[in-house]
Amino acid sequence: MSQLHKLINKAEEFSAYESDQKHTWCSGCGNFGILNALKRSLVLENIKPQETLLCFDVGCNSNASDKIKAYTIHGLHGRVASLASGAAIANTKQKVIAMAGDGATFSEGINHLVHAVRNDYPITFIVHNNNNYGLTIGQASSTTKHDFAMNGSPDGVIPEPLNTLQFVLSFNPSFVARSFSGDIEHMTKTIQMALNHRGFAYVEIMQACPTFNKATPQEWYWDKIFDIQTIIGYDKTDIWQARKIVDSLDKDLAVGVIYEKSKPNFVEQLKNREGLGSELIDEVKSTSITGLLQEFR
Amino acid sequence: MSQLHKLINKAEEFSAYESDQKHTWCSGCGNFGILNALKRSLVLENIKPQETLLCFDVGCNSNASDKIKAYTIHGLHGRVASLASGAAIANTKQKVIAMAGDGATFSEGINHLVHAVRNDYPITFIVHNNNNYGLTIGQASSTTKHDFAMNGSPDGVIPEPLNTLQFVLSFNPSFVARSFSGDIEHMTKTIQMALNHRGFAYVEIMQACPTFNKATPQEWYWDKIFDIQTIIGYDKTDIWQARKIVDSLDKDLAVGVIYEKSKPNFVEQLKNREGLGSELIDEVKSTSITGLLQEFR
Amino acid sequence: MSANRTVLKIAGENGMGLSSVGEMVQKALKKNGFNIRSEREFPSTIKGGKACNIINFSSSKIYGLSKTIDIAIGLDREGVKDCLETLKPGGILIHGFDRWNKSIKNLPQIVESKKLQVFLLPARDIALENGGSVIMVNTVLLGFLWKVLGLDIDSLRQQIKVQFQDKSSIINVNITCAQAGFEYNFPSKTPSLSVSSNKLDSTKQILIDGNTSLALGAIQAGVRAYYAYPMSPSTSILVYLAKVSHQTKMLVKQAEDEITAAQMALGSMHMGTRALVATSGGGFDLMTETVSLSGMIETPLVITIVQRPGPATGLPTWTAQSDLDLAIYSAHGEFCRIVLACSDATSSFENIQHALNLSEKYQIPVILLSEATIGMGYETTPEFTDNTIPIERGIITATEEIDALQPSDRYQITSTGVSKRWLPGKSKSTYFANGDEHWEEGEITEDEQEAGSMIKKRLIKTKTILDNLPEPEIFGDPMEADISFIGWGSSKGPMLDSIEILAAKNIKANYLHFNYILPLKTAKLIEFCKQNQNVSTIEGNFNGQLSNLIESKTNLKFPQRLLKWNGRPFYVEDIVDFVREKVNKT
Amino acid sequence: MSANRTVLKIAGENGMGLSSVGEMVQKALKKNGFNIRSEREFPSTIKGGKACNIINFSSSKIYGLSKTIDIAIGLDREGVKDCLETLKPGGILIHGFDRWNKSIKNLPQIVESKKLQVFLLPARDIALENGGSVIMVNTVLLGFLWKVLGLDIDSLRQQIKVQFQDKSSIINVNITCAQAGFEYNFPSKTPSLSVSSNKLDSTKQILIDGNTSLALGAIQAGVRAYYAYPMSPSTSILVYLAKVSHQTKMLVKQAEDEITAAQMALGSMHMGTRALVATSGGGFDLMTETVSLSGMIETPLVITIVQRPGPATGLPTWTAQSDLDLAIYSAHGEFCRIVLACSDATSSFENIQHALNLSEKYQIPVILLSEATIGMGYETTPEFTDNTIPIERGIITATEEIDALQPSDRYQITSTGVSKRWLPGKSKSTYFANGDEHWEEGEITEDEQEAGSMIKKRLIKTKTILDNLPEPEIFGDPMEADISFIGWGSSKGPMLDSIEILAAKNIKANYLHFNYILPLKTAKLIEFCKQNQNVSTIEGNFNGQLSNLIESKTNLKFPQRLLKWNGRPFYVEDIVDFVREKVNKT
Ligand SMILES: Cc1ncc(C[n+]2csc(CCOP(=O)(O)OP(=O)(O)O)c2C)c(N)n1
Ligand SMILES: Cc1ncc(C[n+]2csc(CCOP(=O)(O)OP(=O)(O)O)c2C)c(N)n1
Ligand code: SF4
Ligand code: SF4
Ligand SMILES: [Mg+2]
Ligand SMILES: [Mg+2]
Repeated sequence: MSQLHKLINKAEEFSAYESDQKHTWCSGCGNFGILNALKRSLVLENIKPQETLLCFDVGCNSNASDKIKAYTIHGLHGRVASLASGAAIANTKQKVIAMAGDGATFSEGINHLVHAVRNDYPITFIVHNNNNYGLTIGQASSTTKHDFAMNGSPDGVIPEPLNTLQFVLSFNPSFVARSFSGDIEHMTKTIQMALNHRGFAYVEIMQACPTFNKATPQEWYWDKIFDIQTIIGYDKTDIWQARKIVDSLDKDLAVGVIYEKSKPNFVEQLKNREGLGSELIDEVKSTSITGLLQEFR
Repeated sequence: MSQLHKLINKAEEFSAYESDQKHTWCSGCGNFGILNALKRSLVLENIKPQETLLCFDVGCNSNASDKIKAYTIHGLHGRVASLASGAAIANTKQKVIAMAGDGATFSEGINHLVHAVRNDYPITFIVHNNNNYGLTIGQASSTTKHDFAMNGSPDGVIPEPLNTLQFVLSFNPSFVARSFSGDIEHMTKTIQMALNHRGFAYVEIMQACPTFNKATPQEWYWDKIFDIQTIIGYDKTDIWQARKIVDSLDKDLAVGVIYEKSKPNFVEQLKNREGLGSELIDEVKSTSITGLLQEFR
Repeated sequence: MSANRTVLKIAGENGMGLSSVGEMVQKALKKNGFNIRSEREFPSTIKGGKACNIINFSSSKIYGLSKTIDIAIGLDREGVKDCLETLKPGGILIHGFDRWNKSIKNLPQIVESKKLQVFLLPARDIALENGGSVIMVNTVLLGFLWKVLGLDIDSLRQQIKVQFQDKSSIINVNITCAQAGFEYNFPSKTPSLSVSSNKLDSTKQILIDGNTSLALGAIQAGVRAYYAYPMSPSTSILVYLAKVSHQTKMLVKQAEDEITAAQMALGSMHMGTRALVATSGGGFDLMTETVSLSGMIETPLVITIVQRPGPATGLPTWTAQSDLDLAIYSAHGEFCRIVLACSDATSSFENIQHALNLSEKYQIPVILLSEATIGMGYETTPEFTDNTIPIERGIITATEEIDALQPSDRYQITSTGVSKRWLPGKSKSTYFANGDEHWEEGEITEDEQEAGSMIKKRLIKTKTILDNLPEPEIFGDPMEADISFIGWGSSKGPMLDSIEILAAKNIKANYLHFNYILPLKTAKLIEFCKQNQNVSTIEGNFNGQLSNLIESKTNLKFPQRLLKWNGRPFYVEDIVDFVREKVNKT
Repeated sequence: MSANRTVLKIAGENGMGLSSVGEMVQKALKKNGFNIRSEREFPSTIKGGKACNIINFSSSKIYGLSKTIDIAIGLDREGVKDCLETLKPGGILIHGFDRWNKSIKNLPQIVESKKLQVFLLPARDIALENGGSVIMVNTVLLGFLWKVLGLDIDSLRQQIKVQFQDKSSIINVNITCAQAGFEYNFPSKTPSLSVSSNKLDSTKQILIDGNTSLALGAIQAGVRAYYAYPMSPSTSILVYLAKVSHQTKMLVKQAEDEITAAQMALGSMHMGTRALVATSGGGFDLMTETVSLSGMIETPLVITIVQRPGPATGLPTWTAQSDLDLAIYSAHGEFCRIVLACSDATSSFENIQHALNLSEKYQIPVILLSEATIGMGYETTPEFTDNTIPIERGIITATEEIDALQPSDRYQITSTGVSKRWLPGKSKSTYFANGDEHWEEGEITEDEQEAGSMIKKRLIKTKTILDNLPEPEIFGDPMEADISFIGWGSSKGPMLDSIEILAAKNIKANYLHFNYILPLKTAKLIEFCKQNQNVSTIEGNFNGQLSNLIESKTNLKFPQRLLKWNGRPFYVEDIVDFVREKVNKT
């Protein structure tokens, strides 16, 4: 059954996610598609609004925080990876998804990204990479093309754009995927796979921003993307293959799951909580300390 | 002439760097050797104390801040890359060197590292990587070996150690070198090369910490290091060769300049200051703004 | 109420180029010789939600904003709705939204009850008939506005030429549309609002916002490096400085985060140039550890906070005076700092220069507060002039002095708390700028005597500074007022207007304004409170942050506080209404 | 002066296992039935510089520290030098450093002028003769100490067994060395210090430091996740909680930085467990933006600051009360928070529990202050008991209530400022925890009415809390004292001791102690200041931060302040000396 067909059968579940709040994105903004794909994937995975905690950063992308009817947090700029990770490990039964822009992810909050990936906290992390700071009106981000005039950097930025996937692949991720905001079906599938990953699922969406990212408009991406599954013999568990495939930023942009490793996530590796079964949120109660006092007597 | 011979001829210059302050490192600490190599390389490069600004982070390593007689700053924990970069671009004639621990570099201040490298600010950055937080008494850092009990993580840390060089190679560095605190001569040579690099020279010293890093004592390194120049045909401008060579963390640790790229640094790329010749510190004066007022009239 | 001004509102949906219409109108009004004080309201989104420009203009000098809208242009449904709600009774609404009576609820009732004069122009038709496009509806409406205001259409024509100088192909059609709007006549009645200009010499005035003024002050004061991370409402400082960087040769760097911006600025200052950072409250939180370091190593650092309401993301595009406590008390440990606050464009231009001088002279961090309403609001003000505030750096440069330096001079214990500072590289006597507690050369110490006296040395600067800092300024007759106010920041504008308005109602009001807030000067303040019986404070925050500071530093108490914390600036009406309650005369 | 106690100093070079000697002595003294209050002094380096343990012990209860050293053990040159300098006149020095008269300058003069009783044992020889190694010199000295103190050598023997339980091979030789030291006789005179123990039942007492006490309080209160970045003097909380994590099953995570620690804690709290973070001032700077978010989304958050002197890195291993302003005023925007301060081990154990309850009940950030001297100092205190402070979470859990929830209940405007809170996943009614200003369901709003009332809703919690918070506590006779003090934090200990010491000198002193500092309770305080004429404040900072807060919130003024800012805690001598100046009786 096609994705759309499945969704038609779940119209009610889908509409449970509809919020009354008006969207505030420019027309043609890639965020519409991402939000749609997010809802689709949640519905297709049979996850109800009540079962989620969607964590938003600050940026155009995160203005969705009240545009989807679910448990949400709209946190601080750059910090969402840590906020969401802290939430997720307190209750692994609640589905925690974090949403952030490229500004948040690779500038203000890059420390959180590196260490959340390394720790393999059990969340899905979706980067809306529109190659600029949308909400503050079009400044350059780490992914902005070199030499392209932006608000606040009329001469263009000096550094070459960060190769975000090469970067993430350098610190031992367990799941790295990429998709494109123009392709809702592909995004949906990709997010679904991320939702089924045990640990930190890094999903980067190349997001069109018609208002400020004139360098790479919608068509630019359509021209360059190709499904990684079309590469015969591509082994997504091979980090060197992954590194090679993501090397170019200007042509042949692979989409799909680029790298994946199956291993226990952070929570599953906590030695002192092995076999415990309960969640941190279930354990808050007055606890005897008399046993611990022995050494101080 | 051997390094030592050259130094003997410059005994006076060397002693100009001697400070009255007592060292506070454990015996056998690798920081002694690094400080020595730093002084040697400055002397061999004919840089006088007056011509330096040595910027220290916070950690055992940075307790050298008053143990070398030069212009120094002892800043905040994790922030030294940015502090030093800001200083360097204000006066590129003063030699700016930054010193930081692995805790500072890859945890508290990892954002500064990434972007200072990307921007290619003109400083030499020396990481004292002792695989732990020395000054706060032996906690795990991002480079601590997996599963090794440390102060504050008795079960060992969950993530695999960060491959620091692989990491740095992922965001477009212009100079990446590694050396070992036991080998003063090699460190000296390496730092000398760094001092001659135009842009951001990343130098990582694998530093012995006999007090807290029991996992990899001095001998452990001696067993594993080899000079990269011994690899026939090694091309240090080839990023993929570099990536391959740094892949292992447990055996065959290459030392020397691993990757290098010749390009204009940050300051040299500032379009609005092209051909200006003066330093920012020379330009502070009351400046007419009447020309700029036109658009507001 | 708004006797001394006309208030024009231009409203529409956010994201439709409202601000360029607003700019054109203001510039043209300025050319007509009017004084202007305007504000922009818009949501923190890229598109959607209502936005507007509220332009106060007058032939006499006005300082603050009024919320009594005399005349309004609605550019679309959102705009028309907004205008209907906010226009004063009897006010004039001009618009071209022909489906308005179908799409706006309770329309007749609103118009009737407020006795509004509504003029719906067939602006679309006019624009198209004159060869224009739909977007030129705006120009048609402006042309009509010009007639209503009784202004010379030529002034609008000139401004259109300037505005579209980069798109010369559309200049003429815009001019034709404006003319057509100007000439449009309603069959029944012709509206008219008597505005008179005293033909102020507009060439000696500039129309400018506070952020740009601050940026110009920084340029004038020799700032050579600007570091920032974008954050409303401070971002336009970055954008402006970057825009003119080919003229100024200033290094303008968007950093990867606020900590970096602050650290780079501190590094640059330490090396010896003048650097600056600006942000808003949330970004400043991240800079506080660096502020503390500046306090410790006695390296100058100037940070501007353009305030918006918090906590957290709060109301990013709105205004507040709620980060005074933050500026005064944040950053761990005890050290000396100065806090000053801008009140308008001119004080932004000047205060940044004072801030840099003070920071260098006393070798301390200086926090300069501004507000969204100052930073993003426009006003006419006398043209800034060069060389009015000389640069004071307090560094040792003379060769003989340099030659005589000892390393321990750098942090020598002195009676003023200020020791000699020289730049790295300038002397053979090197020093350690040590973030750990240190002794006079900067070498680490943990000795109780040394640590105690070095900490004290840094803190007694406060006394030295207090002896040298200007007292607050009093506006109006300093004595025996019917009502008196004490305030800071943008409150000054509406206060000055209110003093005049109240005088016309036979109420004597005066106002004591703090430009320098920390350390707090108290002599004149205490005198003021002695000579006036009915003293209130006025602040754009909930807690009364300045009031509390004064209460802690003096014996004064302020049970009567005019406070506002909903993201809006003080309007003259807020003050006059408050006075009406507190003074019986009215 | 130190009439009610004996003060023993053990000094040596930093890094030589001083703290394990100190621990052994304290535990053995405790077993002898003594009350103990001790401090550790050491530099912020791994090796080098002088370090010491100063152990106050007494058969009656002691609360604070004295600096009148009665008896000292010098473990090496550094230690002997330090002891010579700091011993009281007539004090006893025990050591085994045989080259001392060659290597210490002015030795005879010092010994003579202070009339010190010095006992140089051939400790090295004794150790070697008894089959021990050089390191067992320490044990020999302890044996001799035991004789001087007139204590049963068996108590030391028992403690040696405990101390070396993991290295059983060296137990016996250590015991032999201790015995040999105990039996060593000087030809001339045998020193002796009369200490008497009232044979307190030591089993009902624990010997513990403040950080561990706080950690135990957190465990008791159901904290299930601890996040921190190492920072002196808070690090031992992390280390202890990690050490016992297999017993408690608590998730103990060293985060990559302070921002992360705070964000993860907030995330965990939001999801519904109890989490905690601790740091020192500089680390807290970085957490302030997160504190502001907690204030905005009304998600509980508890942060402990163990204070050390700043600014910047300052004196990392020393103590201060200088981050009260930071706790109260930092973090941008205005919101409600509570600040409490620990004063000793027991209050650390209790306050963390109160902090968690208050944070959850009022849905606000709570800052708990401690100090290096509390966190790292040891004291004997009655054993902590379970279930004394019930957990209060203020969350909706009952099925009927859950079923009745509406999304807009979450941030509903209420008269107390507190709205219903339920955990994500628990109800079909979802809500938006929005860091942007919002309306009752959490949806973004920029409307002036809504924004204004939501901001106010959050801020009026302060009033609700004030109505429910305990008043400060008074120690000593509450009225008509010759001298009175107001203070917070660790000042309490030496104050309680001083009240007794002063009473013996016929001076009536009393003390009002703030455990809950913000919001400030003023009724009892004002009463106290009415009933006492000679009131001073006592604070471990330069500015008098609590004094200033009180001055701002009341009509009280405190020209008389006992302030200390050199990194050292208050000693009873500091207080008694101050009183001597201020009260004529003496
Ligand atoms: C601490 C802090 N600094 C700065 C800001 C201002 N700010 C809001 S969104 C944003 C950048 C947005 O860029 P990105 O993360 O790429 O999101 P986008 O708007 O492009 O979706 C910035 C700098 C903030 N809210 N907080
Ligand atoms: C903001 C802040 N957080 C924490 C600390 C405490 N601290 C001091 S040094 C250090 C870590 C040192 O580790 P590393 O950088 O590896 O240096 P090393 O001591 O190993 O040389 C920490 C956490 C601090 N000074 N400031
Ligand atoms: S600015 Fe770009 S990212 Fe933001 S709403 Fe508009 S199109 Fe979308
Ligand atoms: S702890 Fe390690 S890094 Fe620190 S001084 Fe000792 S040996 Fe050196
Ligand atoms: Mg973006
Ligand atoms: Mg280290």
